[in-house]
Amino acid sequence: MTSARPPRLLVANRGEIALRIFRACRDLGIETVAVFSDADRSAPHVAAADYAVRLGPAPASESYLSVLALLAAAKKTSATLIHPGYGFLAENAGFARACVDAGLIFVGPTPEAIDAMGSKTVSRERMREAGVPIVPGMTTPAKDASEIAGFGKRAGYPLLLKASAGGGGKGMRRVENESETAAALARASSEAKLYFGDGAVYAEKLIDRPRHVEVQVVGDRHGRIVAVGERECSVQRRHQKVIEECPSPVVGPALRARLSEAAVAAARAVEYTSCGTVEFLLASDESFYFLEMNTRLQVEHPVTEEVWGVDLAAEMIRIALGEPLSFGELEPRGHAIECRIYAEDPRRGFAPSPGTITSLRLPSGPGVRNDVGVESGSVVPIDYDPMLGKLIVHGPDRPTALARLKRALSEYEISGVETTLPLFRRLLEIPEFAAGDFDVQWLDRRLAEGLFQERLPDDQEILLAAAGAASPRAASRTEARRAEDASPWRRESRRELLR
Amino acid sequence: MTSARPPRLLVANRGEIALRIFRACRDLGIETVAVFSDADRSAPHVAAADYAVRLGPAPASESYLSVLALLAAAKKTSATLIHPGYGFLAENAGFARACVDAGLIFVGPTPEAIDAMGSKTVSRERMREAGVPIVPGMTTPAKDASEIAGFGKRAGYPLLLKASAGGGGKGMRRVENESETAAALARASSEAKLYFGDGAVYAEKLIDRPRHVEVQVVGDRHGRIVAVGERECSVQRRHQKVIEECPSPVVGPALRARLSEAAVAAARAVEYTSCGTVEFLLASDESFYFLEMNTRLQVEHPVTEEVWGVDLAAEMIRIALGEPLSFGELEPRGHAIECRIYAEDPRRGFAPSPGTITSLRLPSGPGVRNDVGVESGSVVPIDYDPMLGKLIVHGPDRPTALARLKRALSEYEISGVETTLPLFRRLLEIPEFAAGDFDVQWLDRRLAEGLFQERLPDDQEILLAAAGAASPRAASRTEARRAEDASPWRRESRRELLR
Amino acid sequence: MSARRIRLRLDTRRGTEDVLVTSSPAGPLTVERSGKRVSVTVAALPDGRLSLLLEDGRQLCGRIAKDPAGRGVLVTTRAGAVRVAIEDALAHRLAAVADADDGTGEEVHALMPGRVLEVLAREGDEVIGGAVLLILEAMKMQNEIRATRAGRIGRVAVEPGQAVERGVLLVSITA
Amino acid sequence: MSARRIRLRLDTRRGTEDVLVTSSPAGPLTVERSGKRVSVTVAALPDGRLSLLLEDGRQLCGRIAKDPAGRGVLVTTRAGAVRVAIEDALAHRLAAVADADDGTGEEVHALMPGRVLEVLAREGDEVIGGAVLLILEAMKMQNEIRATRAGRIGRVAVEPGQAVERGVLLVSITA
Repeated sequence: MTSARPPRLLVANRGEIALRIFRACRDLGIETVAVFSDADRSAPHVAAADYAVRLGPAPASESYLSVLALLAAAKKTSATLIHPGYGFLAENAGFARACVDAGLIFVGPTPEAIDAMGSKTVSRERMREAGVPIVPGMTTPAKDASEIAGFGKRAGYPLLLKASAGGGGKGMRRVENESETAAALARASSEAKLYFGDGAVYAEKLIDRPRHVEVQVVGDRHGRIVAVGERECSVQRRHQKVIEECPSPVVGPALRARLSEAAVAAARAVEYTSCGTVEFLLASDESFYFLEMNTRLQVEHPVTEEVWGVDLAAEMIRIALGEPLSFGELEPRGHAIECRIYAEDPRRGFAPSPGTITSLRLPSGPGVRNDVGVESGSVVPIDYDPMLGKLIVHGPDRPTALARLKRALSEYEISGVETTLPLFRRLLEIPEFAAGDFDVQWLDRRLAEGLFQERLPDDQEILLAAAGAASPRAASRTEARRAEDASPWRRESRRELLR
Repeated sequence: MTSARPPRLLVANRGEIALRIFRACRDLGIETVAVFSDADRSAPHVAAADYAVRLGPAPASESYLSVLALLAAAKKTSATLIHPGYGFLAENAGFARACVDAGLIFVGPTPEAIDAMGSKTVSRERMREAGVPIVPGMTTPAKDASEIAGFGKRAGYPLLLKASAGGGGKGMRRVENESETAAALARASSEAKLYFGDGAVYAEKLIDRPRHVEVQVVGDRHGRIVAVGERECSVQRRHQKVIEECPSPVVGPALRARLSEAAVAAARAVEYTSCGTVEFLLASDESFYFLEMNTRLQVEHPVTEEVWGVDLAAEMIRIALGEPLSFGELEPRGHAIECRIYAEDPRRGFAPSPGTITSLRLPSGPGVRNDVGVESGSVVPIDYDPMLGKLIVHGPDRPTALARLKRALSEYEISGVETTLPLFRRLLEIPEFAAGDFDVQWLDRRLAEGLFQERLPDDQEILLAAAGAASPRAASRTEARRAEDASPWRRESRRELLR
Repeated sequence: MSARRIRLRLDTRRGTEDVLVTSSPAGPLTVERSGKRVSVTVAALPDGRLSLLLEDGRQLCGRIAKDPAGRGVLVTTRAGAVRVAIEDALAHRLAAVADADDGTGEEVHALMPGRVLEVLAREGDEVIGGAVLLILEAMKMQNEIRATRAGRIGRVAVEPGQAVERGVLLVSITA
Repeated sequence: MSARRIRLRLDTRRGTEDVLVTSSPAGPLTVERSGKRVSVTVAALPDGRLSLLLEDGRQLCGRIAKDPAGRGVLVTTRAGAVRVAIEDALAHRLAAVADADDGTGEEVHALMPGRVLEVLAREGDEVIGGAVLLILEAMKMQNEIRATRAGRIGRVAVEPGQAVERGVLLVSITA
């Protein structure tokens, strides 16, 4: 199965996931190829790779989403493997097929599996056949609003409109009653068209205040498919995951076995290979329903790695090279929590906050893992998803993991751009979060009630401000110099000089 | 057992171990007190603490070794607990007693246990009584050279002279035959006097090319003592540990059980409480002999934490507060390796390399833990042990851990001072090290044979040099500015300004 | 050198407060706020943060930077970043410091228009880094203009009472 | 602006080698060593390291700093730090750059005695950061003296053929 040339892997992505996959390559002794847009020439993922090829200008459509540019980069550097990461082309069956046709080993599932699971309606049908419990829903995209209303009568409101070709909360609309169907359908399909280039939308029964629990599955090309525990992903803002945990605080061994069995059945239904995630809605009565399958490595895979002791990125590469799964029976140990650090401003509705990171201090010590795609001085471009990286903490149990998260957040500093760090510090003060008592709408409800207020300075902070003011020489000069040092304009002049 | 006041812990130490213990305190919600000498005012451990008290000028004898100054600091900040870390006063029974007499909770073993294990001869006697196998040796410090010669006749050469009151390789002398005894005794006792204030020296049989394997023990104040696996510490330079691993590559379950049993017996013989380490010499025939017991938390404790999933620093604090052990049956998982990063120049006989760290880039990602006591810009003083911190990697098995160590070392950069990083990169290229095939003298032998040669630049490095030369503007200007920024003199002027 | 007193205006939700900071190059800073006096010694950390030691042994550590969004400063500590509206604090205090031509001394110029209250530097003096060179009054605030490094006073280009424009040379120092 | 060629002397165990570096502000650098030509585009990373892209797509990243211990430079890459004895490389190239008084422009002075070969900067010109101002010959080496930031040429204090002493002002640039 392995091609003659020495394995060299191109990551068709950027930021922290590119670095994550490069680290797995280095552990396996595989050479790495980075790709970059003009906005990312000086980004950490380029500096970390053995090879690097420019894709095009900043816009994703002309760089990270350009299949032609990616395949040309693979050809130029004689890459033998290509890994899509997550987002961008990660769940694009066409891209997977194009890679295979170009003689590359696609590190991920087969195009067929991506296709099957890519369409919400097709995947639900496969799940129905495989006996995996699914949320009552339309099996084909809605032709018009009346079709949705008909379904609503049968399954009962509220309903949820979802983009057939999408995921991650985009193109979703809640429908409380029949009168809302028309407007909701229009909005949902236009958003779906925007994000996924496919306006098809379908309706399904909405389960109120469910938890989002997903199961990690791994399949090799020798027919072995295993489940590697679940992840709790209910803390979401507008359907976007904010904090993920492993294990889920409400899943015991029996429920874990049932969830895992369903997840493996789901994967087997599409002969799934590589890493994937089967997402379920878990109701309070421990009934669960198939939501969707992500045919990619998830952002939150590290919490599974910390608890189950596996390297999922390396596993994907081994599988792509034709090797059987590298692990036998696995035992979970301890509890892990991940915070997604976005360059978004919690005080301005989480608006993106691009700019230059003037100082970056990462936490370290026991139980702390940093998967971060930026460095001090990095410019956060406006063109892409604003995730800077992830903080992952691990401890023998959930209370210790929460205490370590509080400690790690106290060591974390990102200046120059606004981030979601203050939101995590705030969440740790909320009893419901500490008790793990939340559902997928919990964070949106609490944010609407004003969970996140900008703090007022306390006496100690005022004292620091006064001391700083009294010695501007020290504080501001280093600040001014660093800012001048790191200012894009100054670096531009240097780059200009060096081009 | 817990005192009425809120627990507040003073660490009578500096650098990475102070930060390590502060992190455990923060996880337990305990306030922290740092102490510092004039050389350490701007050190990271001071900035990390809730309280900080100046001990005195730079020399250790007037600061970190000054019992009076330490107790005064505890009094000033109403500290309730005091943790000695390692080195400095960590195995000084007098200090432990002084703390207890001052109404402080000493986070460590009882003064009696420290005393018993502090003297090599007394401890060996206790071990003999407890049935713990010991290396044939003199039971009382040698009065004179002839007494050593007598022992040599009985036990057979070669012999090893050791300081009764010391450890860590200081005050040790090899005696090949009877004619060397007088000179060796003189040298050993003067060195012992210097390091431990006690010139007493004793002789023991030297076991050739043994491995140094030590067992972690933890005892609470309710009589429970457990062993938490072994650590392989054979890679040493002049008796100083350089790299430690858990588990030992040559210890299987049966040998582990025998070692653990002996270690617990050793601890029980002195009713040991808190964390301790029982060191053994392991011969190739799997016979092992008690070497000494370290009545402190060891530098290399993190490799045990990563494999056995415990927080030893936090456990010490819980025990000191009277709580029972917080863990039940433990299972080891995977393999961990630690490198001690010293500010020493491998090209100049590992001479200390004090100075200012102009840039510090730490590795991160899966399986990487940093316990580091310095930051970019930190000044490394000449006054103390030159250890900057430790890199700890962890993986499902030893080969993966070694691959991750190679990857982490490729991400590690410390500029401004020479360090032992190049030695670790070199060791990973040596087949014997990769196979775990070494003994306590292995590294000294290989270094003597020229293991560590300064590398010549390869074509890529020459290309980088040329590019750097052609654009001095970019490289050297930031370099010059950063050096000027971080120069002690410039910061001195700022500190002067702010005093 | 005598102690310097600086008055800062702190804008809190409950209105403005005066904060009086007295600093002497040798001793600690004293900060007075609504009657309460706190004495603080300040150390600059290599990465630009400040570490404060209070008399009761408490240690505070944080980064103080101009608030890009508004007036006042952004204080970043373990608890995260918070805006502290200290008005007219940093704005005046900045006197641009130009490295002298051979990169060792420095030329100190006024960044704001103001009036020279007092001149301490005398040509030929040896000064340590941070020594106060002169007192410049701008916007009703006393501002200490300090040397950033040790050196010898070259030219003292202004005298007491003289009004100065932005950019004018105040003092030059050679290494 | 025409391409610039710089000759560097590389000291290797097998003797000295000449390394010819041709740089044009717009295009890539070409580095010639014992007959082999390599074309490289260079990007400065925020933390001062350089990232080189070779024509075959290979990427090299490292920090290049003056070697405190000896002559030449210290190159730090993934493989660690290594000494590269490029003689008279950095020593000449450095012209001290002084920030102009108001902290925006800059004054460029000679750091080494030498002779002005060619003057490209004309008073009043608008220049981008990194633009070559003049060519200074020192120790038989051509040295391009560049602007570190964009600005307008103020004074051009030297003409072709003129010998200059250490510290003398060459060109001043205002923002």
